[in-house]
Amino acid sequence: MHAKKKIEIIIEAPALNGVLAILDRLQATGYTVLPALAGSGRHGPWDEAGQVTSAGRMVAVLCILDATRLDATLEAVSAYLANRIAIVAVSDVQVIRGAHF
Amino acid sequence: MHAKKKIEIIIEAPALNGVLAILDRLQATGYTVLPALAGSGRHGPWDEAGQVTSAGRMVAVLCILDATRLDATLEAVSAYLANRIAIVAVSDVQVIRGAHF
Amino acid sequence: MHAKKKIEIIIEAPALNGVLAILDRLQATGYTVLPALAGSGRHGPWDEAGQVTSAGRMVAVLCILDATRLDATLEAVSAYLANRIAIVAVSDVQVIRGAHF
Amino acid sequence: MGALDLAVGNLLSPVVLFFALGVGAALARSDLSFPEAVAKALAIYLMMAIGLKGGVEVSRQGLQPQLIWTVLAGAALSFLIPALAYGVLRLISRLGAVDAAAVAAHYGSISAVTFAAALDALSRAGLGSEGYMVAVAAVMETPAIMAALLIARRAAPEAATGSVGHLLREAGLNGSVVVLVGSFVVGWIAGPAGVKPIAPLFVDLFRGLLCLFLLDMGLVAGRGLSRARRFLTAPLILFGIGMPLISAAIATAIALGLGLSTGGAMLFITLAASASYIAAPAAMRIALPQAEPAIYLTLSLGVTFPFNLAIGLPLYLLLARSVSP
Amino acid sequence: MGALDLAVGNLLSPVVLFFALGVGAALARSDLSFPEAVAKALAIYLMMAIGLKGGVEVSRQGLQPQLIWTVLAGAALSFLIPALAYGVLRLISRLGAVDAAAVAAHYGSISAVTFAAALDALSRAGLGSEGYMVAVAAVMETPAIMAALLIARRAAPEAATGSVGHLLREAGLNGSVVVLVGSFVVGWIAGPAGVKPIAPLFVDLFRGLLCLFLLDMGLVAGRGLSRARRFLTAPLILFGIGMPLISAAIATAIALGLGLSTGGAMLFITLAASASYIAAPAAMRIALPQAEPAIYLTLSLGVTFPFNLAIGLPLYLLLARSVSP
Amino acid sequence: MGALDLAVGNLLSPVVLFFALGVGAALARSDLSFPEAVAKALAIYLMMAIGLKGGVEVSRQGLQPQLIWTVLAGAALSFLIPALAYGVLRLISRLGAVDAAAVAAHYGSISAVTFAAALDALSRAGLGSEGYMVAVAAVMETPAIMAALLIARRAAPEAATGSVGHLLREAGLNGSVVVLVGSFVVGWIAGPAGVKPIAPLFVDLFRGLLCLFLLDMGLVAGRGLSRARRFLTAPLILFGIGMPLISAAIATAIALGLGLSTGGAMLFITLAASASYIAAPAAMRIALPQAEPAIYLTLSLGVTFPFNLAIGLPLYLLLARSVSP
Ligand SMILES: Nc1ncnc2c1ncn2[C@@H]1O[C@H](COP(=O)(O)O)[C@@H](O)[C@H]1O
Ligand SMILES: Nc1ncnc2c1ncn2[C@@H]1O[C@H](COP(=O)(O)O)[C@@H](O)[C@H]1O
Ligand SMILES: Nc1ncnc2c1ncn2[C@@H]1O[C@H](COP(=O)(O)O)[C@@H](O)[C@H]1O
Ligand code: NA
Ligand code: NA
Ligand code: NA
Repeated sequence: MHAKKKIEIIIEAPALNGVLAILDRLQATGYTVLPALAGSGRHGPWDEAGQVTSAGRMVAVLCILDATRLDATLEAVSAYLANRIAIVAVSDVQVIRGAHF
Repeated sequence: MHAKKKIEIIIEAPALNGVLAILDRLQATGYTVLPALAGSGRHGPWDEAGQVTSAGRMVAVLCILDATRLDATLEAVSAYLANRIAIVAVSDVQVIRGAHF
Repeated sequence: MHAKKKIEIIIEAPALNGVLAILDRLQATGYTVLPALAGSGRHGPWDEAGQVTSAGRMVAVLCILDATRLDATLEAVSAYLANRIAIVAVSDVQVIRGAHF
Repeated sequence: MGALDLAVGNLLSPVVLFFALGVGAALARSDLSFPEAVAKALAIYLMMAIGLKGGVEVSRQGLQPQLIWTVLAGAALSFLIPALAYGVLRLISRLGAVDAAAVAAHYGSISAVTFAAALDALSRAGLGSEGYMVAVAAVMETPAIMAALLIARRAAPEAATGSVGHLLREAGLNGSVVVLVGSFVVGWIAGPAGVKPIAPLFVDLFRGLLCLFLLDMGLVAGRGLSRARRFLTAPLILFGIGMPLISAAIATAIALGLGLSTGGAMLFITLAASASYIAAPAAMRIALPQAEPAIYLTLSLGVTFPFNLAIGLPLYLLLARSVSP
Repeated sequence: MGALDLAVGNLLSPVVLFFALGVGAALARSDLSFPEAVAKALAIYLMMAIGLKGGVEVSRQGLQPQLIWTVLAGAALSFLIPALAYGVLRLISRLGAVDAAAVAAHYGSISAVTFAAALDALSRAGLGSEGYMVAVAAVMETPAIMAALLIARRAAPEAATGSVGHLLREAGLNGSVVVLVGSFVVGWIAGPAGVKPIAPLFVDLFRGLLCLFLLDMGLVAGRGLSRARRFLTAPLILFGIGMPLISAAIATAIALGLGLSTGGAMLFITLAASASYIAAPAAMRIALPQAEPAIYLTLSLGVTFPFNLAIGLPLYLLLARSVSP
Repeated sequence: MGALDLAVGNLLSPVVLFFALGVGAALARSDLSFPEAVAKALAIYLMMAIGLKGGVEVSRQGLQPQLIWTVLAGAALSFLIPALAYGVLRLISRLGAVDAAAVAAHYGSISAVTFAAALDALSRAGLGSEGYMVAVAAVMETPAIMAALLIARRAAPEAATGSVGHLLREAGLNGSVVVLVGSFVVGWIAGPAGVKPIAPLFVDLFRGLLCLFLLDMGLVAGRGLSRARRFLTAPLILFGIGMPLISAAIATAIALGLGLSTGGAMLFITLAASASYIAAPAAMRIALPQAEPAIYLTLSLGVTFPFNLAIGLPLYLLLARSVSP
């Protein structure tokens, strides 16, 4: 197994395309977007049922990448997220088939 | 980056509000709820397609918090979950913008 | 709390049943399947809106298990995934109620 | 129509056939599945259609004096059936107190889809009914849940969590009750003329969309059955078929006393005989978490619902005929 | 019909009653919720139905010379209302420049569901309208967003992100605009005969499905209100009710100049008076991320939308009558 | 109607126009998207409507002796077309054996939505058809998948995973086959009188909901096209248009032999010419995981489906006319 980094970004839906564009630009080897149902934070609670538009909902982006690419990616993402509603967490993972990342 | 703890709770949907009420009461800085599609455990398998009500489905709660709040949170959550269908896992994460947590 | 391993498998939907059958066969104590909305990888981008069938979408399988079962599980899963579209990541977690796993 | 015609006509109605298709597909392990979001929306639609229909009827018929008695009788029935069901279960099965109380809650409460299927059966028979039966249905959802909680409190004090007041509030504001009662009031206020422009959706499509919903219910019931077979002991299956008959018998007597029309009596009997599979399961997971959900869900959805749909409805219509003026 | 009849008839229409039911359920904290996927599909359906209707009208009426003037007037109105709204907000409320600009965008843009409700109100009043009003609606979605961005750029240069060109492209290809315009063209090409086989869905069910959608809108608006109450200061509530009236007054004058029919004038006034709650919020999150979304969403969906639905529509119909030939 | 009238009438039908709208929106990169859950429910609805229609016809017409021959011919065609398609692909394109076999499976199997569009085209032309064509459609879904797997086994033994038996079971219990056949049986049992109360949903709304579904199909096809353009070499595009024509020619000859009515022949030809995009892709991901999904999905959904919809259907009607009594 190969040690990699996992970035989790929880972000408001309208800014998703912006984040993905950054990952694409940095040639991240891949990412997956997961839906969220509800949540709460400094901006108060939200939930899917309270939405008539997706502008207020969050999605989670999961990106597994090599540690060597971590800093550049976080830097670019942080800059974009400056004023946006988002949280970013990084953790350690081991992958099989390391050549994919 | 700042070291934090991530709690993941997989819980039956009817008990979700109870868990969130606890997190709100303990003033967790935030949490996000993710949907699940299917699963299996000691109570046997379930899946979304086999539901006419949400009583039998699971959701995942994700809560990133400071290590100093971890024990109190886990204690309160465990007490509530005593007889309920749920699993709880904790892991280490690094966050950017640590002031949020 | 008890140290366990968490396997995350992101896999194309048509192969999900195959993976779950392996987990069932190995008597994994449990797993949960989460939906994904979109993603990108070596096979190019995909998203839920671009699907008329679930053949092209991904789902995430989450399985928390004891370290003693990790190798056997990964081996069986890797063999099945050989030619399939999938990524597998493993990380450390702590669980409460360790008897469940 | 004689009894046999009724029974056969019911079995061959698209509503029952699509339910059977769903059960069959699930038991054959087909991958057919109905998206949960659409099923949920269909359930809301059915409540709206039922509520509107009742409200329009009431705006046409005016408030009848039986209304208040029928509502009270329904509430009492919903509160008392669980005690009976609990007694029967403890007598004939090996269920523990908590599981028995949880099951009992389901049989006191009602199934709105069974109610909808009863309306469909009445249409086929060309019968109308008292519009306020919708209000009776709404009122019968909750008392059974309270009763079961009280039973569990006595029998296994440590198992019951959550306060009765809290639960009462939750169950009373339950989505399906709110839509049912709300649409009833909308129909009442808007009246026949106001509802006419929305009749193509809420009247003309009712039976077709009921078929769609029952296909999904069949899939869910079939899947539940094949997964939870091991919980279905002979005494429990007996209970799942016998209990609706007991409730139906009691309700028939009450309907006679209330002087309901044939249609109204049939709906009242159906409500008593039907078992909840939405409101009660959710409430039980909160109030009695130790109770095994597979037991009550499988009994209610896998045994009693199909029984009521296929055999109960024509039977209840016969019972209703026998006691109505 | 006199003004009072109109107002009461509107308040008692199922469309308004179901919206009220949704708001009430949300404020009472019922767990009722409408699946997001179905709400999204319903929104697409409503756009298709509106577009087709307009297109078929145009294919019947031929292209009228007013079309071009009405479209231009709509675009100008959408572009100018934000400046006015921004001024009013800065004058009467304590909103900062960025928040005020973001709110202003919503009031220049339009709400397609308010437009749909206006069509429903016209049906009830037995009035037709110019088919091309659909094109006017589509055209009015975007200019307000540009205007607000330009305002924010001047007032708080550091807050505005993203290029105007990029945003213009996004907003112009916004799903609802595409469906509205696309269906308009389909209706135009296919004509009355071509659209007839699909009329059972797009014509007969329109008002019923609008009720379903408004139940959901009520739930969402009610939930938003109870969560974001603290943002709703008295000046903002005043703005949420006063601004549509100001816009309506301006639009009434323009409608007079354009010589629109009663129905057409009513739709034009409604468009001006309505506030966006889909296109504008998404655009603001991208272009002005610092603006607090709870403010503009709550104002638009929680104050202005209910006001327009319950009180605005009959008022705008009266205004339209007063200026049409 | 002459050939040109037919072709133009088809191109201007709402069904085709909404598909074109979807493709256009996707290619213009609009963010318009149809919720997956609703699309899935619509697909189930379409299968139910088609199945019911066929079943009711059969209950009206009685069992005709051609039924058995047509079903057998359909199965044989589905099993044999892949061999032909595989040969053509290997001859004219550079696809490897596994990719070619996977593509071939799609062209032997059928597209239920193309079938639905063919029914719509027959309605427009005022033509009926043999009810049992629904059974033929169901029967043609699976043999092609088996055939392709056998071809791949021979050509690239290491690439084919999973047993034929397992796959046969999966494909036979495929949701769409189950709903199609099940609804066919329901329609047959219930007959015209039983189906009447649900006709407002399953008959009156069929063409409107087909438009909704085709809007979504257009979006998906357009998105697939813009993402997978690089896979679409000239020989593959040629195949995507030529193969349906070859299959149609063969089917025309068979239809002549079977003595089908014009409508029945047109449906039979359409089935042969259509390419699967639901059952086959899922089966190929399981049985031939090494095959690149973008190739077969893009060919089937992005090339052949639009071709059949826009140009194929009127052509197949002409072919059918030429061979029917
Ligand atoms: N500590 C946290 N853990 C998990 N999710 C969070 C956390 N904080 C915020 N979120 C998510 O991010 C969204 C926006 O956060 P905020 O900007 O703090 O309102 C919330 O609604 C949650 O969905
Ligand atoms: N080891 C596990 N890993 C991931 N999810 C699990 C695990 N065990 C249980 N779950 C989830 O929790 C639900 C209830 O578990 P149980 O109480 O064991 O039946 C299951 O249906 C799964 O969705
Ligand atoms: N590095 C990654 N991090 C997260 N998800 C990934 C990653 N790589 C691939 N995926 C997911 O797996 C799918 C298939 O990956 P691939 O086989 O590389 O095309 C992608 O569409 C993503 O959803
Ligand atoms: Na009952
Ligand atoms: Na406006
Ligand atoms: Na074919």
